[in-house]
Amino acid sequence: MDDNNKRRARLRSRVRQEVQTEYESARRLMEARDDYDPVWAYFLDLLMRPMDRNGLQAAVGRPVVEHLCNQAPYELFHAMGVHPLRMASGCFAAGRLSAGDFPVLMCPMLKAIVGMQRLRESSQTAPSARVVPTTCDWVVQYQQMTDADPEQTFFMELPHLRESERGQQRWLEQAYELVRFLESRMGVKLKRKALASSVQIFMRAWQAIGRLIEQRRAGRLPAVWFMAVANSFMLDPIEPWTEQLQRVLGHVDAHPSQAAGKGVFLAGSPILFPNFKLPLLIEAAGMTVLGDDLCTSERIWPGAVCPEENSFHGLLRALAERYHMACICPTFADNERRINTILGVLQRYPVRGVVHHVLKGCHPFDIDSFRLERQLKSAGIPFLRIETDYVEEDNRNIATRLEAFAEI
Amino acid sequence: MVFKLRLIVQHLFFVLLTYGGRFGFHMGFALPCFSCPFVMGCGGSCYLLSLQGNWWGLQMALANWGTVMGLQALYYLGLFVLLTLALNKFWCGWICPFGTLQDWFTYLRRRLGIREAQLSWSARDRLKPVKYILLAYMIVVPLLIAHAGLHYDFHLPFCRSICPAKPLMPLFAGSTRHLALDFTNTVTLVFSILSVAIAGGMLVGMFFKERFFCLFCPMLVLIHLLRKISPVRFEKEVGACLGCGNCRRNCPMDIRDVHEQKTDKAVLSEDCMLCMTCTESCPADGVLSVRFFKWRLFSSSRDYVARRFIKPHKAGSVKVKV
Amino acid sequence: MTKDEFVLTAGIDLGSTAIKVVLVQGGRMAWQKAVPTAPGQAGIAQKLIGEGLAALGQTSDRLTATAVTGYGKGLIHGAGRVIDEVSANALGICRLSDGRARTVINIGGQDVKVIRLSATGKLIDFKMNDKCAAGTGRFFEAAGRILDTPVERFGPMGEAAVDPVHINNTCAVFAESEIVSLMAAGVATERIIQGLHHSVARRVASLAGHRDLEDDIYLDGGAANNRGLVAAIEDELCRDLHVLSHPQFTVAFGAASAMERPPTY
Amino acid sequence: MASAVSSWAADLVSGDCPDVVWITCGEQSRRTDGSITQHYWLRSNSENRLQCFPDLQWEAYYRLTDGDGLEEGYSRAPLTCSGGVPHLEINCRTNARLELTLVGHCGGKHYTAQLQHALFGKASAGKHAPSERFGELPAGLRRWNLKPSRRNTYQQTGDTYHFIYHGNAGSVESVSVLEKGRRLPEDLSLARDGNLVYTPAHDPHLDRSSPYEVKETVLLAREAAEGREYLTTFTLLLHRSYSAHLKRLHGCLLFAGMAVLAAGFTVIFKRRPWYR
Repeated sequence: MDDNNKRRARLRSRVRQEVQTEYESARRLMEARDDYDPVWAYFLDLLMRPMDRNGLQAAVGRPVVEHLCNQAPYELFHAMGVHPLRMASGCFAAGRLSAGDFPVLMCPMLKAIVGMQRLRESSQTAPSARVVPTTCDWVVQYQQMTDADPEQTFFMELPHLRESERGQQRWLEQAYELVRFLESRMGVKLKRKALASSVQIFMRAWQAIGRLIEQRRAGRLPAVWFMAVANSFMLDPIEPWTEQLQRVLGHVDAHPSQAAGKGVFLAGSPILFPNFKLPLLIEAAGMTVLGDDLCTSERIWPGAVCPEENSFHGLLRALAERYHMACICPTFADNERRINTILGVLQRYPVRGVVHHVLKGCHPFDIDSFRLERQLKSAGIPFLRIETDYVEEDNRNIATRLEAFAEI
Repeated sequence: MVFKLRLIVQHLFFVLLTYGGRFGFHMGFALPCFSCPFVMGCGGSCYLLSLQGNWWGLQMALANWGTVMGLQALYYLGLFVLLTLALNKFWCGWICPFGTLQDWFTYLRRRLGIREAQLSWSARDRLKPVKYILLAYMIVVPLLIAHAGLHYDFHLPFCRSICPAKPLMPLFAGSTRHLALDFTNTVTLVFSILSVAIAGGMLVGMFFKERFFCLFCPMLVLIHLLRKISPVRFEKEVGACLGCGNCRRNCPMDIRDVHEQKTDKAVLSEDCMLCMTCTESCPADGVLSVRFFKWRLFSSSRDYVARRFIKPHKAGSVKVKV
Repeated sequence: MTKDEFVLTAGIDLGSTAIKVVLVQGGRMAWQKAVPTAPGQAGIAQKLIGEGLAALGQTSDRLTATAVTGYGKGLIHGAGRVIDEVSANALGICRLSDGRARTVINIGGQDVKVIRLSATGKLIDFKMNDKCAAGTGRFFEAAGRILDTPVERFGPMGEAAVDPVHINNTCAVFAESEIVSLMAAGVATERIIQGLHHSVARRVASLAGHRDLEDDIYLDGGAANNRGLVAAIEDELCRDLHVLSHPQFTVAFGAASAMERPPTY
Repeated sequence: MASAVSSWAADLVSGDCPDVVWITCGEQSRRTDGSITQHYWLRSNSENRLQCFPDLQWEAYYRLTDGDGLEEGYSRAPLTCSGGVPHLEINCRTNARLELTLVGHCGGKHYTAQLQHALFGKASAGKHAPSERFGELPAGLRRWNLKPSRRNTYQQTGDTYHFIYHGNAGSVESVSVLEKGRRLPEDLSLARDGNLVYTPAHDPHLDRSSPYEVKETVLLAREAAEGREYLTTFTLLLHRSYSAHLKRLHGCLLFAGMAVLAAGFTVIFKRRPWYR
């Protein structure tokens, strides 16, 4: 038996090495850009953190709770003195650890997540809790896939019909359940005043991000840097992160980069560090991504938490509805409004096409892209669907298509 | 800040319409808001009184419509239509003193941190036709009195038996007369029992549910009838709506149409009172906008929401729609 | 147009399987040649251009400009213009078909492209197969090796075949094993070849889809020389296809003729 | 006045004179300029009809007091005879309180009939023009003087009215209250100095009718002196009480009870059973 373990240990150490190099090379790629500036260094450091969870726990100084899709309100975690770590990762090398247990044609992000999970499990203390909103069918399998301890995992049953009273009410109950779960796990009572101040803190972050999005829409900020900032969200305590964001705003105001070529809107499956393949290819093809609705980029902050009243229930209701109703994840049954964001951006900014990124095996976004394609083409907007995964082998093919798309 | 301006306007008109008469200020007898004429020295009289009134309202016999009094009735109707065309639902959200009274109860409840009593969607929809029934009641009874010989004591049916403003507003002028039960005869007794009981229930309703009476207010119907020809427009840019639901949750009247509207522009529904709370809490730029002729009075913007809901840099509770 | 008479431009298409060079004079293909890809594409291209000029009896200074396109376009530096092959294809087919083409299906070495273009040759929309190289030039090379008949003879043999055998595998790897089993079963080579054509045709038809194929459909790229394949695709698409004289050089021709038109963006 | 009116004896034998005579209100009409004209009739309780004489021995004095102060003297109103019954009409341009006094005698009986009435003229401008200005009432006239108070302009049952009897109170035989000519069982006593406090009782019939319904209650004082009999009547136009029947305590209790009931219902039922 032990040689089996030895073999597995050797595989794990090699994969850790490969993951290390993949993160390093991605970081060097970002640093090698001509518009690199020390102000971005903070975010690139953060982006390296998912590898060593202890590092993150030390930096954050709070118990870390892992979570997957971002429908679980961050403010709740923050108000209870807990730090949510987004397990999502775009590391191809980590996928090799979990490749054996999964079909070939499967969402590469989830393979990467499970891989990183196994990497972390071996070397560092296991997380004290894990919160998983039940978005798509694979995320739902997460606990069984990683045969994690069911006690530690809390599934937030996401109602897939949002504009119904039952759906909203059940999601509010899930929010109450999440509070109860975290209280029982962390032994911390959630108080109204703490929740109110957390909402304030995150609203300040939302405001700063809002200004960054405006800079990006005006073409003064390359998409890759915006995604670096977005991906580093919640990899550091929120206050220093927001302050650093203010500095970035100052930097972008001071010397903005000129938007080259055709404005494009990037939609579809999440794009995660270290795999910024598609945005880089789009940039290489002479287009600038002026806006996106990726749930790891702009869509982390879709709306604003505007509580109608100050009571505990009022705050929780505002949070539950904002994270539930404003999300455009295609796993929702009534998702007609997803195109609204795109049309909204198209009306106001020089965006002349939509590139829809689909991770191979990510069926919700794939199927949704056809509906979106029909709607956009009927509105006369050029549309290009790129179905790819975390490997580099089809770069040429994608580059050709992007260059051709730039012509339309 | 729009809601600050609204608070100022509301309280200015509360004083004017409740105590204006003592200083000679009177806005006439056809106001499209609940400025209750039973308040001694009120600054203007709610049109519902003129509508039901026997001298210049529906209760006047058909014969008199040709005479001076008939002209007076048409004068009041014309004045009401003019005032409604000018300000449409602003009368409800910004001027109505009874609305301001209800808002005080809501501020009090929020200050105490008590949760609002939520109506389920079906319950809310079941309440919608009530105001039409009240309007019909208010129109039919005076006609019966005038033409079918109904006893005169049924006069002013809505005011004397339903409207909670009649018992509550005069309290601000120091008169508790309308809180008393009138044992003159059975009709006045039943009317006064109904009036006081409804006022008691409304008082609590106002405390737990924001703008509770406005759900049943027939004035909404009258103003809503003139929405097509009124210059006030409340529009939604359907293409840019994120669907985040802030407008539905923050609406005092729990209106769902603004949130659910996905096709056409006009979203001024029958219950809306143009308090613009939804427009103030909409984080998407330019989605909801209120227009008067071609001028845009106010439209939603992300910066406004940021300024409104984020307290300047000191810890403490959320700066909420106070 | 006297001015056009004397303008001589060169178009280089560095494809995945072949390097194609075209010399264009007066809007016409004056000279064209294709050689299999080999390392040092830049040198090969220059040599081919020199050969072409010699064939036309022109000197190199008459060559006003060269344009580069295709997968390897990044390898040649100092070329007049770099154009992506989809736009080049669209422009090329438009000029060669005198503006009649609305849709062009390009079966290249590694990919299959379905391109829709406007009357002026401007790109409207396009579809490409993703990573899988089924139904492309590579597929025919592999089949040729197994059937040990050169790819050039696929056309006539396919046309001659009477009742093609049904090959349901389009994947190049599995198709090989299927071909071997058919040969073992003694099926005539012609029937296997036409069966291959039909399976490729099905693959192209599914990619192209039937809805948005506007008329005057053209087929180009190296595989277009293969008459059997053209017949199979026409049969699958239930639409008639036009094939020009030198289908393999359309993209290079489009790149060369793009020199006269200012860049679009 | 279509109602039956007791007739007046043809000749002047004191026996035929009616026992009691009082003023009653006729209909009210609004002129085009907004002022109103109120008609008044004289009525008597005895069966012989009250006949107008060829030379009317009745004089009518009236005074209109409108919002801005007392009008000095009394004016004379022309008394006409229509339908065999003495009749007069007063025109009032603004909101004013009318004090009407009719004096007459028949045989040995001297009658004084008085009335106070609130008239709401809405004329656009100008004061009401007195028909004929006349100084004070004739001296020594037996009459009731109702102490004016803001509450009495709208006479209603249940209010207290303070009368002062001008005449020698000593020889007043009786003071009684009449309704439609019939004597009510109450007997009032006149104080030495002529003061009388009278509180009309609530009338269930009046309460059941409309608030504008008027019940005419006549206060009669009989006085016999030097062989003559003085009959002084004062007509009270009583409406149903405006605020006597109000019970504020019951109202407030009901109000509070409903509030508590509603609060209980809301807290228990209407606030969704959430986890917290």
